Amino acid sequence: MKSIDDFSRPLNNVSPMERPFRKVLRRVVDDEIMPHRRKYDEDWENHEYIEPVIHKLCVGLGIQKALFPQEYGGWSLGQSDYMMALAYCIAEEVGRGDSALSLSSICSLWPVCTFLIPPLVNMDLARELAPMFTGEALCIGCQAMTEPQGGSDIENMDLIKGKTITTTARQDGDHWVINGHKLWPTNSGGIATIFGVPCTTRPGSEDPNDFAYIMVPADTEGVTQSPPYAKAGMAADKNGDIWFENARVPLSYRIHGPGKDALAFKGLIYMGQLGSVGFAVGALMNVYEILYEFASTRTFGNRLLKENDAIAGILGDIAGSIDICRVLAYEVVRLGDDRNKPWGNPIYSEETIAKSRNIKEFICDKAVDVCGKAMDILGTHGSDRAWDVEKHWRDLKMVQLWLGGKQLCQMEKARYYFNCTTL
Amino acid sequence: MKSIDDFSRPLNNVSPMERPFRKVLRRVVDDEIMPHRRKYDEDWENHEYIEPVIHKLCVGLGIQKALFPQEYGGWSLGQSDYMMALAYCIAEEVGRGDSALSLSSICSLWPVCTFLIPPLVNMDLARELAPMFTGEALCIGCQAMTEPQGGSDIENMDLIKGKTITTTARQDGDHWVINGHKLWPTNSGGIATIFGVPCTTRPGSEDPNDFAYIMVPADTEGVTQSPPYAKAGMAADKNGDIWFENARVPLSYRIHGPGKDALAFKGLIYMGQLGSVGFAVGALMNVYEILYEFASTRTFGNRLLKENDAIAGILGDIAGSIDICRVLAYEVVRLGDDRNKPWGNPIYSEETIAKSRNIKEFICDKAVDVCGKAMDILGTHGSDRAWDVEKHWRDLKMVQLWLGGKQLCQMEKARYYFNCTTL
Amino acid sequence: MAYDVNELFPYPKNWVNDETHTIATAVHQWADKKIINNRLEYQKAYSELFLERRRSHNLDIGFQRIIFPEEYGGSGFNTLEKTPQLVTILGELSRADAGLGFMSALEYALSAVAAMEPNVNKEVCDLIAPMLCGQELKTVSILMPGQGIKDRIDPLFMGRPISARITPAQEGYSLSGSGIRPIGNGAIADIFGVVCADPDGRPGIAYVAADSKGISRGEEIKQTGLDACLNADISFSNVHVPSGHVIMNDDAVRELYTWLNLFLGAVSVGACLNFFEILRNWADNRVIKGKGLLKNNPLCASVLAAVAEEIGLAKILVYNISNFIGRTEVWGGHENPVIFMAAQMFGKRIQQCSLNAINRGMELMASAGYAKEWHAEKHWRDVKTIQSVLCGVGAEVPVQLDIARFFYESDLD
Amino acid sequence: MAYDVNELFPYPKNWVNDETHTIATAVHQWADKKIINNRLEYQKAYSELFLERRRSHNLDIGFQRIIFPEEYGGSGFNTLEKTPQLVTILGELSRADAGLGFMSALEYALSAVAAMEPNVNKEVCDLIAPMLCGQELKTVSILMPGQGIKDRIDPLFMGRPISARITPAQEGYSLSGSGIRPIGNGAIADIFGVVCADPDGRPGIAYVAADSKGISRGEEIKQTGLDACLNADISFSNVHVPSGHVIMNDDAVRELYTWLNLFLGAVSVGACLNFFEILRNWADNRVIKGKGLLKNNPLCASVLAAVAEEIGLAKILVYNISNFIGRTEVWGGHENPVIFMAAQMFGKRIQQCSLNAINRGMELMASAGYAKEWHAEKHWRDVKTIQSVLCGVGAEVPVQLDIARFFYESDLD
Repeated sequence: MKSIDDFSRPLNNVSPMERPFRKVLRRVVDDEIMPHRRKYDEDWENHEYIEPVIHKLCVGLGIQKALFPQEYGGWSLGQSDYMMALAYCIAEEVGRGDSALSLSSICSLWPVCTFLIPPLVNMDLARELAPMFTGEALCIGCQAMTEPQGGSDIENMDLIKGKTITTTARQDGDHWVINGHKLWPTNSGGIATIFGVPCTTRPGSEDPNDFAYIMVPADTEGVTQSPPYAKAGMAADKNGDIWFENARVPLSYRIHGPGKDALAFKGLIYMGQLGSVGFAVGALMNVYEILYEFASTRTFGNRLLKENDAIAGILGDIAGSIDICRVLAYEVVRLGDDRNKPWGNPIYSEETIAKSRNIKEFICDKAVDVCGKAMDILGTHGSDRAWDVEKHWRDLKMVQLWLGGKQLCQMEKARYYFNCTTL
Repeated sequence: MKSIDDFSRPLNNVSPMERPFRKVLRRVVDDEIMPHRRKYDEDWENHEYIEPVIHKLCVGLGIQKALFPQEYGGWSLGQSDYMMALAYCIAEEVGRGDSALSLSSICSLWPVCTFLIPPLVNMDLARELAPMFTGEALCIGCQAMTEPQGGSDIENMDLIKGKTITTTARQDGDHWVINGHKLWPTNSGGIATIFGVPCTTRPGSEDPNDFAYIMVPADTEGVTQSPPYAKAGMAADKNGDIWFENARVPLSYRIHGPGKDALAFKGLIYMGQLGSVGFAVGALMNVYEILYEFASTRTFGNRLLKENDAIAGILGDIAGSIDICRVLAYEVVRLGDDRNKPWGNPIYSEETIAKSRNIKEFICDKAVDVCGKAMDILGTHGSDRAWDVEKHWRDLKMVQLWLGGKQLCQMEKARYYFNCTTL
Repeated sequence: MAYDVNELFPYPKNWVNDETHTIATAVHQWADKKIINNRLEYQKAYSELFLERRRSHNLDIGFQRIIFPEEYGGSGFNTLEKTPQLVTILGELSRADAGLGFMSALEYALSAVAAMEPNVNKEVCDLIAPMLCGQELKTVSILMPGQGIKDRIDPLFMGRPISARITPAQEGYSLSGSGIRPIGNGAIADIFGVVCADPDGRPGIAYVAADSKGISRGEEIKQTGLDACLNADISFSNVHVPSGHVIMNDDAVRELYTWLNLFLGAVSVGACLNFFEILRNWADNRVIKGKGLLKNNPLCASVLAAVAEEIGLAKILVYNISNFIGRTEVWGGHENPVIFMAAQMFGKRIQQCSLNAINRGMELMASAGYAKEWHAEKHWRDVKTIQSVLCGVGAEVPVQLDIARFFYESDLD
Repeated sequence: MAYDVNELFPYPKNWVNDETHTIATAVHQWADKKIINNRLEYQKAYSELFLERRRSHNLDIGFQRIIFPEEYGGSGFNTLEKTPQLVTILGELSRADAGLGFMSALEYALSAVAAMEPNVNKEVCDLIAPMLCGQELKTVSILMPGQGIKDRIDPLFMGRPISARITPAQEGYSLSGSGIRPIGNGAIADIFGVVCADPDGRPGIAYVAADSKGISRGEEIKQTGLDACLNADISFSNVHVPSGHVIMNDDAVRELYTWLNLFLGAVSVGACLNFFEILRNWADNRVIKGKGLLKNNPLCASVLAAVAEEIGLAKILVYNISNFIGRTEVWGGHENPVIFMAAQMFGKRIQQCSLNAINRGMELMASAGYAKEWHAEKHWRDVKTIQSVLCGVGAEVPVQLDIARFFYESDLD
């Protein structure tokens, strides 16, 4: 009897920590997410069922402190050669239950990746913010990127170079004064504890030195969050508007300073791809489980679906596609975890970003496709929420669209491989 | 300026031998294949241009002796943890110049893989056949698999269990007497020096113990080869009929004996997938080079093709697809090279075969697609043989179709992942 | 820039007469006024306004009765050459709300089998026409074959397991079957059309009033889309069906598939046309790369083009199916197997094209693609729901096997 | 089992009259007798027999002159409503050999721009009709825009670089341009149709006899397919062209694209129909898994179905384009931009469907798919060649930008 554990993993590159950690996560997902996830769609505004699981994952299992240095109560995961593998493993295992829960838990750490992954480390800021993330209270990070006018401009750093950013940071004595309007980030919609805010110290500038990334606690005066938006899926991830009106934070809340902020921000693009492929592959593995069950109990032509050669052909293609996605997802892991190896590149390198974007795009396209096809295999049960395939279909479409979407991926690949100069 | 060397390779798993060896191969391809390959199509019957290059690769570079034990004049490559990586590297580098040349050279060793890769080693047979393969004369191996009535039945061992094989081996004193008719194998059509012949000792049997794999030198009395067939492409690979009429070979030419022969033969399926992905990725890398040149010199709307966002989008997709194929091809390598690791599986294992089939199918589909799209990008030059893309398109279609083709891959995947029992 | 989305997408207009254009324009305007121009309001009070709009379209304007002969109080659209008209109306309605279109499509499909000349089935019409030509909203649900359960041997319709059975009983039949999933509307239906098999395994269609004794409904099913077309599994326990309410032949079941493919094709294309309007509006107003409209960027334009192409193709195919059905002088009637085959083959493609169109268009809309506010995602969910319920089980396989039977005489049962 | 491959694939027959059926049947029988039933012989002496068969079809039967008005000695198929007929003839011819079809398609396309009512261009007809209505085989080559070279600024036709230029000269124009690649037949053409631009960058079509002074041909090009349609790059060095032999307007170039898409669509579909026959024969006779015919295995049947579906779709689209063109009472003539758009959009899709069909069908034939003996691979190479020459450069992008211009008013130049 095959199971999801038969999909490929490059076992020569897997951390010894991974096996036990996967086990714990698998249990949490099976016991605490699977039985309730059908209620999540209606829970999008209140997070009555969702919030406790996020708490369990982030505080209970300790995800929220993972990146912080051990001396400040964390696990120093940023130093580890297996950091990306572990992050991926969380994304995948939790994503199997609910991509949005996985997203919400992991993205909570997204902003702090900018200063906790070597070589771009800011120990002072780590010390300052550690109490929020390493305590027993849930601390939700939110990387507040997109702006109303810009669409994916802000992810398109190589071309646009930040010149369309309208959120500003002005130095006033020993504070930064932030003004601007962000929307749509994961973990906004009222639940964020702290924001990472990409902004500019000189509006309209193309100089990377004018790009700033500043941490802004949500309870700072002048910071307002809207209620969450209604979406096609991903109920466990709240999204809304955030307004910064003369929000003042200490100068030390800027993560690094001119130049390095932009690099660190580019590194987040990689981290976003890594998470995305984890959510997608996790969900796909659940789709496989569901299909296995369905195809082994329903018939066409008085044969089990899986024993009809033509339907089996589709099932085989789906399983094969999932295995291919798994292999490729681990390539994204490798790109990141090799960052300190002689042959590796920093996560903000052109190569790492272009290649991980490529794989993310591939996996998401395939994932939407596979989920859609799986719905069709289920026929009149495919659109039935009780079978959960349609949930993954809705969720993964959103994973496909975020982070600048498909066209930006295409452009970045073209730029990388064909040395395009004007795109 | 990017080049084919910017496509992904898992550098943490690459042999130290690979870099210098790639360099040599690259030079042979650039100097001795690229300038002549447009003549190959018309050279399919005579191999006037083709034969010297095969000689150079097999004898000159020593490919033909690679698997034989060092004590008999070979390199003992079958023992190496990097065997598959090296085989892949040859397939890919030569495939960049001409898939069929790559095929012909590598397939020459295909039959001897059955008894030179641990744990299935037959040292006596190795000693006996070593003189043919390790000398200065070109020795062309040919694995004579397909039979007229069977189509892909013979590759479909798990279901058909060899019961449709009509080529028979009868023991007569200290000889095997072979009778049967095979067709289409690589390196037939008159050029084979020795055949590897899957056959049965009891026609109609489903018992793996009745399956035999016997080495038959081409100059054995009773062995006849037809002239080569005319095909859509792959001119450097001759294919024809082979008739065995009471062909007698010593008993020791059976590779192992009951049971193990069938296992060894299944291992060949893996080797075939490994070669296939190498030919395909190599050719794709050449397509990338050609596209790069074309898109950087031709215009649409008075912009270079690569500077038109929409065309660049397609170019980016193509390069991204090639990178994905490269990553996946190395997963096929890993599956084989991990065969002696604690977490690995023998190359004839169900897992290795199903997963490598899956990837081979994916890469071939993608390759045909990419080549076709590349032809369209070249427009009126796409079907022009002077640009060589159409050559790869024709060749890779054949790679896609061989080894049982797509439908068998789908079935094997379904059987593996869904435990189908009747397919 | 003002434009007419229907005129933009070409189709063989020579197949559609002036009367149709007049009706289409009326529905188009009704849709704009009642729904499309007030989408946020409509969304907020959805279930209530859905019912109200449905009433307006079906009763006030009278489309519920359109397909029935005039002697039943219908509008007499019961000839095959009216097919392009019905398609046009469904498309316009679905542009406003695919749920409204879906409900009408089911009603028209089930009614057409009984009411279309030359094979008007008087007894079935006597049952359903009074309900559908009356002054109350009535909902039709259809139970198609397609899904069997492990270890059970079912009668088959071209490979598709039939779960409902009829056995002869006094003056008619007794209908049984447990927990059968309709393609929609199960929870709210007034009339069920049930594909069933007799003891010899021959397939037929039973028309059953939902208040018949022995019918029970399972829990309401939450679905991906078509939020208002509430579905539920249906069980029949020895439900008495007069023999005149059962159409016992293969052709009738094939005809029902044909109408479903055609009408649901029209629904999906209608939804896509509104999606196109949303996308075009987005592309007309969105600035990218800090300069230039989205529609003027070649890469985005090529995606926009792909959307238009898929919709254009789907629309052409809808009208071509309706031509096969409507041109009886060329193709004969539903007894010609080419009509079933073409409806299945192109019907499946219409759903694929429709979903492709929305899927690709959403790429360009980023979060606006999945935010409820923009409505794109509703069309996406609705069309996907239609696509997946149409196929029974096994995705496109059942249809592909139909195609192989037709073109290659494959023996597949 | 005997069957008629044309009747198997449904299309709107009501668009095709009896005369067409008669002609089509004649060509069909000719194709079977002269080529299809003797494929191996035909293959062996290809270049010789190709010429002989071409002569038989074009001169003995007389299809070379078909499109010209009767006063020129033609058969008078120069009205737009004859479009479905021309398509039918090309399809039947290409079923035998896509190379024969391709040559006729180029001839018909270039001639149609000049000879079709209501816009008969007398001067151009005076040039080309005597050649094409005579008793010698004549070959037409067309040079479309589409490809520019780095660091050169070209006049553009909807984004497509135009390499040939005309400048006013005494009593006409002087045509120049170096190393331009025709879409086919360059090495053997008697007449060139050259899309060119005047000094103001306005596009037009120059009709030029191949023996005009100043024309030189490059080396013969080896190609993927269409082996007999020998191509070569063409250079024009101050070639004198009388002003009456140049049709100077955008619409004419658009019309030429339209005809090419339609006619080459018909060619590819014709090739596919023969591929279908080959495949069906294979599926009827091949045993797999040691038991059962290939066509009766569900997985293989689903691939067979995909092949039929792609061909069916391509065929429907060919006839729909021909309807747009032929129904002038509905769509007007070529000045209606919808016709160009639809021909491009569906024309591209026809080629994709055709190639998909063959690509997928080959999957089932294993080595018989690529062995020359089985002929499947010839159709595959021919169709791919047509597909790639149709697009200029940049794959489908030029067409997608046309579509975006039409549907979204994208500003893309």
